[in-house]
Amino acid sequence: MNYAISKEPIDIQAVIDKVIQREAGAITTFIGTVRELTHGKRTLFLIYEAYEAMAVKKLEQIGLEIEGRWEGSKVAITHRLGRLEITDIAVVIAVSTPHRADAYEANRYAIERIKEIVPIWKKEHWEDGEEWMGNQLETVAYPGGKPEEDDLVE
Amino acid sequence: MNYAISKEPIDIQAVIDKVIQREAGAITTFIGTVRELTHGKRTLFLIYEAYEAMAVKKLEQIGLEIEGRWEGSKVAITHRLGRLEITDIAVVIAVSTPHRADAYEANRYAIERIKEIVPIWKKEHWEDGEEWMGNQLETVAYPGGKPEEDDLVE
Amino acid sequence: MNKVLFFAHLRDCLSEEFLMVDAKGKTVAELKAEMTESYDLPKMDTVMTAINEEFATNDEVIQDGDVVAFIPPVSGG
Amino acid sequence: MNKVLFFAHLRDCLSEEFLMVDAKGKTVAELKAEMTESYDLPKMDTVMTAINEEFATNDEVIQDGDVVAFIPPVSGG
Repeated sequence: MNYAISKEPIDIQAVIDKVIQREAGAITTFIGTVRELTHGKRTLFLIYEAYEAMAVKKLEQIGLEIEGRWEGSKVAITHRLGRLEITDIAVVIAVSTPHRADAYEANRYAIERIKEIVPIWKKEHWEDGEEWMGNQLETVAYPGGKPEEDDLVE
Repeated sequence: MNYAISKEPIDIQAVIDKVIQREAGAITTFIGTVRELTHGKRTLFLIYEAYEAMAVKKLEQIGLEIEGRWEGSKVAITHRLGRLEITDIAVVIAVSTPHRADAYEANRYAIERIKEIVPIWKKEHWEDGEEWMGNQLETVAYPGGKPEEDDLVE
Repeated sequence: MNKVLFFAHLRDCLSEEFLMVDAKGKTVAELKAEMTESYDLPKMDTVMTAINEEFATNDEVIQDGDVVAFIPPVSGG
Repeated sequence: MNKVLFFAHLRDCLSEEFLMVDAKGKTVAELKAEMTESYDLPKMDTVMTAINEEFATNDEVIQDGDVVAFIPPVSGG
């Protein structure tokens, strides 16, 4: 299966292997990792949670959108769930295409769509609190200033 | 060393490992692979040759250009030499950055610069002949039509 | 009967992963309004709804047996 | 003396990877013109030159011991 949700660490090479094809001249991968600092605020760790069955369906949908839009492209995506430490890998997207410009564009499209339509949520844990990102609740005040969603969702 | 020329197959994970950093939220990789068909013409295999010492220096230069231009970026590049079969990996570029847009742009910059300034040459072998690509010699006629350089150099 | 699923901050508010509800014949908007009031759910105007794992519009009518899910703004990737 | 390196199609034309030449005091353009004529090298107008592993301009003067390389249009990646 080219689209997966994983509770174990993601094997990058295994995701790449799914998109190898004789017609491809280029493979791009996007590897989303847990960053320690955002606007000077220190993340301790993250928890990812998903509506798993629907998330896999939506990843598949994104792959179909790409294969329809970029001719000859092949896509594989794996997203991690559970607790992730700094530098751990949250998502791996691999896209192969005949020509390299498409491989970059299609890959970028995939990550932007994931952030729009795939039911996966991230809870950030800081020294002074925790919050589900993307929830826009503003129900919890963080003395250090609450990071903006746009800056965090990568 | 983050910049290398290799006569052995490239270990993608090893190149990625060189750019892992706590400040990074995104890692992109570009993997250039040997494509079988270009404008319907069938490639059998490729030979890559380099001016090795200078090639490593120029890869380093590209890395420095990127690290100067995209703040917080880290770069690693390995290019393969010798005989490569269809789907074999010719080059792996890994770039990590705090934010994802930069990781795509900086990576794309690296491959374009490699095609401009790094002294590495590719000899294409087809069923009906062979040619150093990029040489613009037009000294050898190919009945099937000679592929354009722009379409091949990926 | 209908299984209604909650995620992220909604799950934390409810302290439940799902509820069993009879939502047959109700629109998505009606069920959402009822739930918001009954359980004092915050910022439901930013929450999308899925029926049987596909996004649904506010005027879609829920059938018996449909699995409904409330989807807060996502933050994967 | 100077080592002069050839690559790709130039290496094939010469059947040599390098030549030892006394190019001291000559400009890059002068050496290139001499080589082109002596060995009947094709399309040298598209070929760049490096001195000691750095690209050099046509008017740069070669010193004794410099390693010169003729760099056909590259095709890596």
